[in-house]
Amino acid sequence: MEKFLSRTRYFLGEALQGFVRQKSLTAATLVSTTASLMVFGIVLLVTANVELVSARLEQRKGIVAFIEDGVSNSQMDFMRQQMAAQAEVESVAFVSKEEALEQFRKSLGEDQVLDALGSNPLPASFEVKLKAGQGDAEAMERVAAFIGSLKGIEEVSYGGPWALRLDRLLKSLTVLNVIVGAVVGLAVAFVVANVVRLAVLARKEGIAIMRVVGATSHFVRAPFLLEGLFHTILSALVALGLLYAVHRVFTQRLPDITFLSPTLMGVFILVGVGAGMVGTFLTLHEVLREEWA
Amino acid sequence: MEKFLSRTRYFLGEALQGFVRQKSLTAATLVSTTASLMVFGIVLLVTANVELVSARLEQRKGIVAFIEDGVSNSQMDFMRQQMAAQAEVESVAFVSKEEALEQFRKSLGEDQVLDALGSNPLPASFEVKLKAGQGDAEAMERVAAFIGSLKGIEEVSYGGPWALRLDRLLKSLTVLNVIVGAVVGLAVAFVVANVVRLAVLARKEGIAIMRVVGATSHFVRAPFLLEGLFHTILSALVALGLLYAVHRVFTQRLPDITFLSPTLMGVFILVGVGAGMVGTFLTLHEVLREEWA
Amino acid sequence: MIRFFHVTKTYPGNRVALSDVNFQIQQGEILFVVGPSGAGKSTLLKMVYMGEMPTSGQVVVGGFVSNTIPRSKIPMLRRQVGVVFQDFRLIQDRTAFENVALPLRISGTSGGTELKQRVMNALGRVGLCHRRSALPRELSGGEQQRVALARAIVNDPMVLLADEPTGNLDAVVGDQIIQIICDINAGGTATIVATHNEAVPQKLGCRAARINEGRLFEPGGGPLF
Amino acid sequence: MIRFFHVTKTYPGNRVALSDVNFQIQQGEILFVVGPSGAGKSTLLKMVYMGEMPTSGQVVVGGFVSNTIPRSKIPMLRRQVGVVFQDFRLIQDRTAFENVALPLRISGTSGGTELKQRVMNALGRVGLCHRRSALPRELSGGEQQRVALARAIVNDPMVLLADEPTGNLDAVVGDQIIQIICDINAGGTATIVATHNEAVPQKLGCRAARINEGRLFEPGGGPLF
Ligand SMILES: Nc1ncnc2c1ncn2[C@@H]1O[C@H](COP(=O)(O)OP(=O)(O)OP(=O)(O)O)[C@@H](O)[C@H]1O
Ligand SMILES: Nc1ncnc2c1ncn2[C@@H]1O[C@H](COP(=O)(O)OP(=O)(O)OP(=O)(O)O)[C@@H](O)[C@H]1O
Ligand SMILES: [Mg+2]
Ligand SMILES: [Mg+2]
Repeated sequence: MEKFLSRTRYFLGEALQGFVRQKSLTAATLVSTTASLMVFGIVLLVTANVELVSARLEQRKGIVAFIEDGVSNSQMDFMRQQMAAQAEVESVAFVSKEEALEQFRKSLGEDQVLDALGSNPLPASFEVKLKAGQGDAEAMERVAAFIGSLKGIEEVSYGGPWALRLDRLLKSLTVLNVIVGAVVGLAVAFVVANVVRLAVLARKEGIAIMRVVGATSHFVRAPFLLEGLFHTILSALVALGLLYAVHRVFTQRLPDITFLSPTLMGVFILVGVGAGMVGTFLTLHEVLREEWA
Repeated sequence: MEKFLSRTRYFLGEALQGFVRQKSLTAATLVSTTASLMVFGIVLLVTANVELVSARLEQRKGIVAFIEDGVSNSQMDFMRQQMAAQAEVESVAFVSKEEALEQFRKSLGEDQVLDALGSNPLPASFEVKLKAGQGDAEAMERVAAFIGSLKGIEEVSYGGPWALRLDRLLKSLTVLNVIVGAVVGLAVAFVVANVVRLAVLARKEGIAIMRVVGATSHFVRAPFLLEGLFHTILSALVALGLLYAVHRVFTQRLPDITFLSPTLMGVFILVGVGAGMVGTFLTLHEVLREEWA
Repeated sequence: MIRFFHVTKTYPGNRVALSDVNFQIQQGEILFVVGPSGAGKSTLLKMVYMGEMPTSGQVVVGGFVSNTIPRSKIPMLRRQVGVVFQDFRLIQDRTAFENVALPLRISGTSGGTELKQRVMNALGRVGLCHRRSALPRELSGGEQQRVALARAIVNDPMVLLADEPTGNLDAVVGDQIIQIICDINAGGTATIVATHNEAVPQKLGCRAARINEGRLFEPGGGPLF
Repeated sequence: MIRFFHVTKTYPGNRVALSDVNFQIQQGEILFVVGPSGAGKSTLLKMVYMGEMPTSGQVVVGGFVSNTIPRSKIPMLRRQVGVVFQDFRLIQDRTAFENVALPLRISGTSGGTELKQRVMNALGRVGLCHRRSALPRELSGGEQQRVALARAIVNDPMVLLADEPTGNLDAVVGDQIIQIICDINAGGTATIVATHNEAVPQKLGCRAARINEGRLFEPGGGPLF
């Protein structure tokens, strides 16, 4: 155990040394990787917020089917059964003309105007709730169309067009995420690869000597891997911090804006750190291959 | 002379060696610098074409002042003197009602309709030409306003609004050029600096030995300067070639599009090569400063 | 422990550095290889830690056989072989202490305090405890050579190879160094010392082999083994 | 040509490497500096090519004075001083030929064909013409040392410094090398040879100074000069 600790401490020390030695290089690396990651982070932030809006809409998602006047009770029961039989439907609630009027009255706050109307102009309706997870825009559209085709239904109202648009936006945002993520990942990999290459070159003779004294290639690589990891983790953290600052600035105007969900945060860190590590691995593989075998 | 040649050959050989040795690095450098330069090149290409349009417009730039009917000859002479006295004005030509009709007729191609009019509806006019170089939109506007204020002028017509818009576009394009040029320059400088840094690191001990054997810092630097120069010049040339290819693709649809003017080509090469050289110089200064004094 | 069996080494360009070399060293034995510049001494030592492989023939060191050893096993071999290189091969940006500590860090056999003790012990044997914090360039040539020896012995290797270990040392310090090598050898380490100085083995009365143009001879006999 | 005047050199950490060293060498003279490991031999040579500056006192080499020389003039001094470094200092990725050619390229005194001639001439003197295309790592230790000597003499320097130039050479080649150095010296080059081997100057009957713990003594006299 003590041995393991001492060895880890050694590798960490080695890596830190390279990290600290070439300050201007480390700074340049940090700036480039952080800048790239920020771009990605902002795209993710937009995605997170569209997702949020979409989720809220989902909660409220429901279909209201207004019933023609003078439909018989048995006909209504039949309609209700038909709706409830749809796979996507969770529940169907009946709202009578009177209840509708009462609700409307409440929402207006005891206004007198309505009483002046004499007769009740509001239709009875069914409020249809869809099952969670079945709530995507297309399913809703399908169910709404079915309900609209039932005899005795006057009109169907639902959040469809909006939800559809949002769903499409989300899909193209996902594509954008993948593209931007890939490009940013490439950039990060390239920059980190480069700093690792420099670190290796700066210790060329040292590596050759280690090899000849019996170091395995793992022993030689470990400090450089750590150094690459330092660079990427630092960049990811700084970018995340900056992103949070950007988020804070926005929330002062639009208090509803959310930060990255844990999942998106994970994606962000994965892309940043993953790309950095890939860059590190490939470079070490290239640079340490034969010359100092 | 032979000595000079042999020395130059030596430096070139040294530089080429570094250039060729690390192929993957050279390729990565070339790709990044070329990509950056292409962005700049395309902005310049747009500028060149707007400039061309503007220049053509400029050639046609002139002011036509229509004269009220019934203005006396002496009054006309006075007006003409007033116009010609303006600093920006090159020449003033008188077009009589008859000449105007004749021109109009010619432009219509011997049409009969005009004859049917009975009287000549076209006014006499002055055609005012501005001096070359005084032709910017604001000067024209000023002269036109002055002419319009003369007694006996019915109306003034000139290409003002269009020219003004174009001039503004050109100005903001110039600003854009400067900004993009600066950003691209920075990117190129950074990338080239980096490859030079790698080259120096790879020859660390060799440099120390040269120093101790009596090499001046110029002697040590020369091959690295050349290596940086190779990278930048190659990038600039490849970018220029690609730019020309892009231009050719466009001219197949819009045959009027021009390539970079010699001046803009100069700017392009200056930014690319200049930035690369600055990056090279600064890095060499940093890396070769003390350690191997 | 070490056995060369018809070993021939030809470098690119048809340069024969060793030709049909045969010898054998048991645990606790010492062999001096004496010969002029370019005779093949360093090449012979390189064969032992498998820095070069024979063009033909076979080298056996401990359980490792040159013909069959996979590349990934070479580090294991080298950890049991201490080498004083002719050009020292110290890491330039590490202190003397860290250079000597390297084999311990590589084999990972000791924790912090034990490591310190062993390194200081090795530096003490070559008389350089007080220079432990110096970088190689702050050491004189002979001091570097002694640090290299300390690194070679810090790990109690099974095999010790010393290439011209007194080339940069005056007679007094040189004799001390040879004495240290003999002590290590007496502890059971198979040892080969390459030197151009014939006086060294003569003085000690040790087994010595002469090498010339790649051929190894034991004086008073035909080719060895 | 070379004159040390009360030269003291203290390295960081209060390590006195030279203390009050005085001596003088005229054109065509040769001085052997003999002393044990760590005595200050290499430090003394470093002072001559101004790789280190005295802590106090003055070094004069040709027209260059250590106290007043501007940094930018040091390369001019070094071009007139040939040095065989104790650790050779050959550029690892250049052939022997290119390493020897380096001083000519630096001073730019000769065109292509003349350069070739002079390099081959120098390599010939140390007996290594046939190894001209070898990289340093393809040369034996002694061969590298001889390449280093070739590089030191290729430029007909005014001053030749040799630090342990026979440390890696057997008696026969070592004597040849010393002979070459003496020949160069006879041509008018002021020469200093540092070595731990007292036999070398004795055999030649040359002027020798003993150095110990930074103090220089001429045998059969008090401190030199
Ligand atoms: N990597 C190599 N490639 C080509 N030739 C080599 C290589 N290494 C050594 N040689 C040649 O092989 C011969 C023997 O070299 P080696 O280093 O074994 O000599 P040595 O006995 O150690 O000499 P020294 O006492 O000068 O160090 C020399 O002629 C040398 O030039
Ligand atoms: N750059 C330096 N920093 C600190 N101490 C140094 C430095 N260079 C040399 N020394 C010390 O100064 C002393 C003299 O060193 P020098 O290299 O001159 O010895 P030397 O006579 O050449 O010995 P050797 O025969 O072993 O090469 C030594 O104790 C050495 O450790
Ligand atoms: Mg050797
Ligand atoms: Mg020395």
